[in-house]
Order: sequence, then structure tokens, then C-alpha cells
Amino acid sequence: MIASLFDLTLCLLILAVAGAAVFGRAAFMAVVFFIVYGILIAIAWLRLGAIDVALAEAAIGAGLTGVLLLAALSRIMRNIDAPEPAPVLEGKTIATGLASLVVTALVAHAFLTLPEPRGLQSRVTANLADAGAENPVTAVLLNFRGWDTLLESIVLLAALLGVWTLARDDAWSGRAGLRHVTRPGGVLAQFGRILPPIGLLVGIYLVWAGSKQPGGAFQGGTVLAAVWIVTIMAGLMQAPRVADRALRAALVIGPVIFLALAVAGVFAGAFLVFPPAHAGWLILAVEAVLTLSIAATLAMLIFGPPEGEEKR
Amino acid sequence: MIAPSASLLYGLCGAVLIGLGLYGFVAHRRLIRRVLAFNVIGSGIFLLFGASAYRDPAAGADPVPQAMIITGIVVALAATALALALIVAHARLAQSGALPEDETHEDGSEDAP
Amino acid sequence: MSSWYLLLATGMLLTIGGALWRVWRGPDQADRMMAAQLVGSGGVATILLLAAATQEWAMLDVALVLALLAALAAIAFVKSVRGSGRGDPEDDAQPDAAQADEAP
Amino acid sequence: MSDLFTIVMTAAGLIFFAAGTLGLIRFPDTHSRLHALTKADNLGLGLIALGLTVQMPGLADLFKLVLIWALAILAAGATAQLVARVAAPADLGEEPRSPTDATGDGETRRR
Repeated sequence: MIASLFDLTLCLLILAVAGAAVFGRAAFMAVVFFIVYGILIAIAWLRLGAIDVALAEAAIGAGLTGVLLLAALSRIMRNIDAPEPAPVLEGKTIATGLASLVVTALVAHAFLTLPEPRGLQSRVTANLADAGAENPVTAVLLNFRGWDTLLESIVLLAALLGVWTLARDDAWSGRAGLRHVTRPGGVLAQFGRILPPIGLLVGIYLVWAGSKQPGGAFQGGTVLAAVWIVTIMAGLMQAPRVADRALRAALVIGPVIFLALAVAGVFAGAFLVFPPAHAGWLILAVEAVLTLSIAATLAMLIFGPPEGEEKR
Repeated sequence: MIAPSASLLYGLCGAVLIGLGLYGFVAHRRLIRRVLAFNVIGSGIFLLFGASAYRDPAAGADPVPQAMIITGIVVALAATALALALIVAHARLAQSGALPEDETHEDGSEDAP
Repeated sequence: MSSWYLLLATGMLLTIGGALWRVWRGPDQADRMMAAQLVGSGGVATILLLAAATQEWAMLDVALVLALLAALAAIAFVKSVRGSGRGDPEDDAQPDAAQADEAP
Repeated sequence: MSDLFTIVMTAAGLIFFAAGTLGLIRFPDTHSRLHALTKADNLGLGLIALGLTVQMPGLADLFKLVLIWALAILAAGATAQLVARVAAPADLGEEPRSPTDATGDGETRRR
């Protein structure tokens, strides 16, 4: 009963926050509400028994998305002179509202009339011994549905290429994003010194522990990306040049090794199949390089295209 | 009274989030607000999916949807980063935070019939 | 004990709701950001209580990640709020913080 | 006995959180709100973590709990100082550092 009270309160908070992010007048406020939204959604995942998802949501939704949105918002607003317009398009609100209500009703109806669950838990559990990971979610991500993960790591690279094409010609091959400066010895610089060692440890721990308990390459990679971003925002390090070879190697090593192992699997049986006897260390190896690539790609996505030295 | 299950509550919550996000995505003229709304739709879908995977708490959460949702969250972040980079570039070139067809609204004027 | 933790966690959600009111009201951008910060640490506390309620101690990792990244958004905020978005809010002397940057 | 300790400490933690939120809602200006907030939520989280220490199944989890609290204090301390810097200056007759609103949603900072 108290559990339901908690769930109900959380659902109402989530809806209120999403409503504020959608209907709020000022764009800044909407962005702050969206950051808060990520935190609440992470808690919701815990209530749905999905600790792995909660970890990903906490790292991405509550961490990286906020940085991305706040930086983008201030850059957009710097280029617009007009005051904030009324948020919605006039004359279309009623029809849009009705259509949204209908969609909600249909989706809710579909959810309520779903056939009896016949989940895949039993099949995953039955094959877990051969998967090379004790955490079923990691086993699904890296082994049973390795295709998804392989293609996803390539999608991330494609998104980064898209972002990079937006660089101005004269700025291309320069350092990604802005060149941050801080006052040496200031709060920001100090914080940038204390946090990264701890974050590095937590990120590596999440990858290493991910084969047995919640965690894995995505969660660990996101934490590592966040650590890198903090170091750069604190001015202790500069973002790499986009033409940097080490950076480019880090970006592609995960997908390349994953793909190579997938092809090698053909000789052992079929594409993307790990021989059960070696699955354990193979998955850990793939996770290690994937973590590196995911961390590098996410951080570069957040830095944005190279902007060149600020024109003064 | 029978207490509603967590799956039911969060599933319906996801359905409402989809509707809320859809409204914002269509109704807003500022592009960054549309990106926010689109992300609300996305997380609503994830929540719905995750809730449907937890309808039998005794069996635990189904790991396959969980893995797909994690993939989805990361791809959503990548797509958001690309969309925001495009919006920033558009703002720099066009001095506007909205698309040309919604441009007349930027100064608050009414839609021409 | 489990009910006690869940009751407290529900209480935590209510205080989070109070912080959300401040995010909505503002009036300053700093007010909104600090209120979001309170939601962050309230969220960490809620997760700790949920972990205790369910005896699912792997949830501590989620709280750890949340606490680790709690400052990220606030740092991005203080950087973006002034100048070209790359300076240090503590440093008034450097040209970056000058208003010339904000001229078109 | 240890359960009693947990109950008392976690309840006290919630009370501190509630007090911090009340301060956030009721206090009149940005700087006093900031002040109330950081104190209350650090203490609140600290008390809840302290209450849970006796419930931990192992040393590793205990270590995590301490780390969570330390990180929360570090983050709260750093962000409070930084945000206070960019908040409107307290009424000391200073000029506001930035008359225009960099994120441009028409919110002028109060002086």
C-alpha cells in the first residue's frame, strides 16, 4: 500500500515536471525542468526493477543532457535579438491538444489490453551460463542481441560525423567546442581536480562490475565522458583537435574490434557468436574497448563542432 | 481496494508523457523546445516499454526490453546532440530560434490567413 | 522496516515537490538552478531509502552516479550564464567576463 | 537497537530536507535561499546515510555510502559558491555584472 503511495506520488511528480518542461514559458526554466525530469525518471526505473536502465538514465538524463542543453541554449540565445515569443503557435493549440489526448487514450488502451506477459526471462536465464556474463542485461546487450549494440556504436559515430559537418571551414580540424579558461586555484579548478580521479574509478568499476551486477559499457562510458567534460570545463585540459589521431582511434576502436570479433565468430559457428568457453573474457574485452569509444564519442558530441578561436 | 501495480501506474504515466510531449512537439515554435518535447515523447515510450516488461514482478524485469531501452537512451542522447548542433548553426546563420515557416511568429504577430 | 523506508522516501518526494515550486517561480535563473540541485540531492536520498526498503543494494551505484554528476549541470550553467560560455565565473578580471563579449 | 538508530537518524534527515525546502520556498532573496539550502540538504543526506550505515550488508557497500555522501558535499559546496557568484549581487550597491540576460529568456536578475 505504501509502495503504491510512493509510486503514485512519483508518477504525479514526473507528470508535473514534464508538463512544466513542455508548457513553461521561459526556455531556461523548461531546460532546468528537463534536467530534474531525468533524475525522477531514474528513480522510476528503480521501481520497475531495472537498475541497469536507472544507471544509464542517471548518467545520461540527469548528467550529460543538462550540459548539452544549457550550452546549446546560451549559444542559441546569443544569436537571437527578439525577446522570447509566446511559446506556442496560435490557433493550433486546441486541435493539437485534442489530437494529443486521443493519442494518449489510444496508447493507454493498448497498454491496458496487452496480452498476458510471456517474457523472455526464462529463455535468457536458461542460456545465461553460455553467455559469458552473469548480469542478464549485459548478456543481452553484448551477446544475445549483440547486433543492437554493434549498430548502436556505429549510430553514435554517425551522429558525431553529423555534428562535425557543422564546423565552419576555417575552424575545421581545430579543437572541439570552446576553449575553456578558469582562474587557477579557484573553486572550479579545484573541483575539476578532485572529481575526475573519483569519477574515473567509478566509471571503470561500473564496466568491471557490469558482467555480474548492474552496470556495463554504456553506463561506465557515460561516467567517463562526464569526467572528461568536467576536466575540460574546469580548464585543466583542452579538448582534442578533431583531426587528432589518438582521438580518432579511440572513437572507432570499439566498433572495429566488436565487428572483427563478430566476423571471427563466423569461423566458430556464425556471425556475432562468441564460443561459450571464451565468452567471458571476450565480452569483457569488447566492453573495455566499447567503453573507451562510447566515452570519447559522447564527450565529443557534447563539446560540439570545432569553433576555432573566439573572434574578439 | 486493490493497490495498483507499479507496472500499471508507470505504464499509464508513460502514455500521458507521450501525449504531453506530442503536444509540445507540434505546438512550440522554438526549436529547442521541440527537442525537449521530443525527448519527453521518447522517455514516455521507454517508460511504457519498461512497465510492460515488469507486469509480472515475481519473474523480475525482463532483461531484453531493458537492454533495448539502454540502447535507446544512448541513441536519443546522440540524436539530441545532433539536433541541438543543427539548431545552434541555424541560429547563427538565420538569427532565429525557429523555422522559417514559423518565423512570422517570432515577433508575436498573428498568423496571416 | 521496509514500510518505514518507503514512507520516508515518499516524504522525500514531497520535499522534492517543494523544490520544484521554486524551479517554477524563480525569479532568478540561479534560484531555479539551485532548486534543481536540491532535487538532485533529494533524489540521492530517495534512492538510498529505496535501496534499504528493497534490500537491493546494487541501487547504491545509481545514487553514486547521481551524486557524482550532480554538479555537472550547475557548472555548465555558471559557464553559460556569462560571457562566451568558456570563462570562469569567479574571474572578473579576464576579458571574457567583460560585457564586450555580449555585444552583437 | 540498530533499527531504532536507523529510524531516528533517517527521520531526522527527512526533517532537515523538509526544513531546507521550506527555506527555499519562504526565504525572501536568492542568497539567503542558497545559504539555507546547502546546509540543510548536506545535513539531511548525511543523517540518512548515517542512519543506513548500520544496515549495510558489507564493507564495500558501506564504503559506497560514505563516498556518496562525500561526493554530495563536494558537489553542493562547489556549486553553491559558483552559483552564488553568478546570482544577482546581494544589495551592496554593486553594479550587476551582466545587465543583459545571457540565456535570454527575459529574466532580469534582481538586485
